[in-house]
Amino acid sequence: MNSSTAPISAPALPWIQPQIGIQRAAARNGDAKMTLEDVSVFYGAFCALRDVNLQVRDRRITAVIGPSGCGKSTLLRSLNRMNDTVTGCRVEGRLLLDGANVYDRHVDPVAVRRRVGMVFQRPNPFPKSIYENVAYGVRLQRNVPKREMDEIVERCLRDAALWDEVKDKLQRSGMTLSGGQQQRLCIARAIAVQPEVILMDEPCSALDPIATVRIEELMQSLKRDYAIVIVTHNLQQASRASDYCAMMMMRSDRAGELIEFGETAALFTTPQDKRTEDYVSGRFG
Amino acid sequence: MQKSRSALDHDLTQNREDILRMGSMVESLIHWSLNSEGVVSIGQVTEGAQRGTTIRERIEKRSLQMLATQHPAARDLRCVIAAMHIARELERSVHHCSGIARLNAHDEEVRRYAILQHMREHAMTMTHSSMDAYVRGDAKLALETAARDEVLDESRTLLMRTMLTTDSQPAAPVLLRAIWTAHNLERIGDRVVNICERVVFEATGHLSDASLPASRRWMENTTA
Amino acid sequence: MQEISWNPHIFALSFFFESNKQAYMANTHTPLDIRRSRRRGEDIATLLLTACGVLSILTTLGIVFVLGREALKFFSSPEVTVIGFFTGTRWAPEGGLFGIAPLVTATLTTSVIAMCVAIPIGLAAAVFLSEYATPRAARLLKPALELLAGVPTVVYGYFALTFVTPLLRSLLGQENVEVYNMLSAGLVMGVMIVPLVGSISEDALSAVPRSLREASLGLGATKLETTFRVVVPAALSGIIAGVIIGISRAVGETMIVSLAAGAGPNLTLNPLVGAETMTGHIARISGGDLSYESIDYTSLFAVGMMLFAITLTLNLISRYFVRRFREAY
Amino acid sequence: MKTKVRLENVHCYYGNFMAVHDVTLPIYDRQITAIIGPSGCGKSTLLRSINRMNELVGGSVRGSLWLEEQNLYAPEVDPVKVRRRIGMVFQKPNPFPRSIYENIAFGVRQHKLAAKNEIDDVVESCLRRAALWDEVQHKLKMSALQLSGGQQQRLCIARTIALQPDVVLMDEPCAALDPIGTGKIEDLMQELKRDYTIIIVTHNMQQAARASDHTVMMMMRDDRAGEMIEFGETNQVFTRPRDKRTEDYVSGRFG
Repeated sequence: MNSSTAPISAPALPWIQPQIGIQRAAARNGDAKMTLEDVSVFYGAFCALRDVNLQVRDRRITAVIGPSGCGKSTLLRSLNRMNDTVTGCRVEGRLLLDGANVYDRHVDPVAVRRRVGMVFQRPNPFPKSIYENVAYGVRLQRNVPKREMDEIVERCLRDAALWDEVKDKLQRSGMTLSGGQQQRLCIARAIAVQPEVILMDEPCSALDPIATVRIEELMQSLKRDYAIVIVTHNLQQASRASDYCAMMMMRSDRAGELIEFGETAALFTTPQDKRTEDYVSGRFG
Repeated sequence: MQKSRSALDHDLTQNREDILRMGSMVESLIHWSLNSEGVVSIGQVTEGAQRGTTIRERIEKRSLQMLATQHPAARDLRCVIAAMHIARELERSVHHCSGIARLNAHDEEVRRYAILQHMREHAMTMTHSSMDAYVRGDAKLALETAARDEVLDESRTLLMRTMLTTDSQPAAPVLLRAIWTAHNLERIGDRVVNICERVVFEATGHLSDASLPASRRWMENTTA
Repeated sequence: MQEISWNPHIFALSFFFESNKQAYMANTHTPLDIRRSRRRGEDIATLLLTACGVLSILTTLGIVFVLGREALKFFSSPEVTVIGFFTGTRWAPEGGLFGIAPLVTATLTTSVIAMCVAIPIGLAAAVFLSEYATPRAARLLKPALELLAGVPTVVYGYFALTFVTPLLRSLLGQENVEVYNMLSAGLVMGVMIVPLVGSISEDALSAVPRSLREASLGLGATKLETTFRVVVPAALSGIIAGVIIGISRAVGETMIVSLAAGAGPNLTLNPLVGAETMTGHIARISGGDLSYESIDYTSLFAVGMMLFAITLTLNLISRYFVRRFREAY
Repeated sequence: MKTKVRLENVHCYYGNFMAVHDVTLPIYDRQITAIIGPSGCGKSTLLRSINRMNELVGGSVRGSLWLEEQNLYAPEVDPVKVRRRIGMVFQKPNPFPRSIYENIAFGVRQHKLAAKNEIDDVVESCLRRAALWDEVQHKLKMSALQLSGGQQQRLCIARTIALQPDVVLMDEPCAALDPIGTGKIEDLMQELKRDYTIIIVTHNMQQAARASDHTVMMMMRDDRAGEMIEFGETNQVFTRPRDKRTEDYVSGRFG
């Protein structure tokens, strides 16, 4: 439905120019947005992730599942170079965003993070007002007149399905919201800078089922515009909310590896790998 | 934000539509397989039977995926289970119809038996109202529908008795075909009873033999 | 262990233990009486802790009481009027002039100078330590900073007098800078307070959860933007608390000012001349030979009371800020 | 089934605010009872009122709670002893920053539950019952904080049962664990229920459905007090809920 005449993969909202660093390429729904080719991640001498080959498809939800310590979060955080902030972390292999290597020497990690946003496990709104939380990322990039900023804030909060709940208290601290609302605020904040990919690191693990379903529904509506990668411990969540699913496992040398990748329904009904089968059916070790 | 679980709801609706599709197919197949006026093509009925199987497989596959990925509970879970059972019953009905068509495609004599035509009409209305009950989740209507199966049972007995005791006994092939046709129609009625049981199960969560008057009374009390 | 066999009391106990071991192995519950019984240890501890709490309150009250009583004596003596105390421009007990203003301005001047040094340097050090320094650098730097806090103030005083003052005089001209001047004292006092402001601010900055930094970085902020738009505001209440404690320290500091700032009350805001601060005055006069009944003696308590009032005000302001800017994360 | 804990018209308050309204509920002996419901419906408050843990944060209770024949809120009852008979496992694994061995031995010594020379045996038997012995038997002196999350949580359970409680309360014990850790805790609960009465608060509906025998469904009323809207056997609650709100909740449809 998105013809080749639409050159920009995220909706062309007026307030932000295409980012520096890597040029955006034409994309269609379901095309590979990010491609990982033999990606390995090391912390010092320790290999946390070995030879991952994976495609993150545009406007689809890709879930990453696997037991604790299998390198799911490491994988996720390598996608937007968040691992750079960890000393001694090194990435090998090629990690392509629209065909350009994210780990190329002249690529600015800050620019990568603007295109690949992130939502964390625990809701972490800034200790600022709800309004300022959303405005923060936009202000980093350019000065926005008050009225325009109002529009951006409203739009992002609407997109994050939070507007109706907070429209009367935008000046209240983001910390006064409930856990689920905080997480949606974090999502609003992430989409305010108009990323192309949104990474979510167990976004619902601290939330109750109601808030969880809200976030899942939100993901479904966000996937119209963004590629989403979600790491989750909750197999039910992975199975009902994702389009593609990557199963990871820890090898005997404690490095994480990808053991199966495919469409979610197939992975949950007819897994190809015995370990995946055991894991999704709840029979572990 | 009232639309939570849209994926599950979507699949449940698809299942429901497929069941209704099969239901109306069964209805028209009953009609065509024993049509007293027109000449029915076996090919058409067989093709219908194949389509029934296809739809049933589709429903089963979808239900399996729902169970694996959507984790339905409570009524949703019952909906999925019921859909699988009902699809299976409808598929059997379709095959009964193709059996009837095969028996009578070239024999107008049997088709003209009034009692068979009566059974045919009855099986059609039963199928129809079982689908009504399914759509509305109406346990009461389901129980009423199941109760009407007795008519088919009695009709078949009546047919056997009259055919075997009458002076102008038809030729053996006709006799056998008529009896087999009645048998098939009676089986369709049993399938409808099973469907109705599943409708009651879906609506109330209780599963018991709807053809037994005792359980019927008990259930009428509990569902009222 | 020999005694156990004949001590019937211990024998009974060991029997009790034995039955409990059985309970563990057999997975059976021993019924436990849940009714209240005295626990003497608990009571004693509660009493002791309460006593300590009460003692600290009593000490404060005692100090306030003594200060107040003596200050009251001062204010009730015929030579003194309350209005004169606050509005008078000269402090000359020997001349019967008790205007607090010269002492207050000197205290304020030195403190302001000190804070002008301590706040930027302390904050910068804190930001560096918590945000930029590699773990190795932090390991080296923090002890160095803390060492600065361990230097006795008298050493600072001599440092001011024998190093900073000559330096200032050579820089700004002998005729402009007096031998005893508030600038030198204030600067050195600032250096003394740097570790205090720095380490409290550093604690506050480090307490900001990593998740907030990552949230900001994840939105495409640079490290500098993250530090100053997210981390520092989030730690603001702690930083302000550190600054206010630093000011209190500056206001209360005695040794440096009495050595380097001069020994005569002087109503001026010019930092290049000498003046005596409240603390410096108290130290100088109380070191002298005063009769307990003299007005000079009681005047010290009035000055002390004033000092106490300033510090208290600062503490209250600090509490207000801490609450006002508390950003719970 | 014997009733181990009985709640009769229990109301829980924080100051004037009523957090739980009128819960009457039997907790059956050697069964697992799950409490489910949305955030803020008073699940944890109710759980904590059972071992008088809510008193520590200024909570109070109206109504009566019975452990067998003993009223837990009778004036002569010592809350500290109540907490020994009704142990608790928390959402986040919270082992003491000491060795694995010490984590268990600590409470045993504190309450003089075993002689000195028997503590080794007690530690072993508790670790065995918490299905942790095989994994840690060679590193009992290691700090408990070095264990994985799931192991820490099992250690906390071992620590709790070392005090020989009658009832074990669990407040979302698996919220911080991955499916493997969760599976192990659930297996452990099935083991423990032979000897203990277990009450678990959980947000994970699948967990409540597969691991518990009875389920309590709670909901917040308009005045923000939580109330119990359904109690029954788990099978019934998850396949044929009586209350419409329970049906919506367990099938994942929330308003």
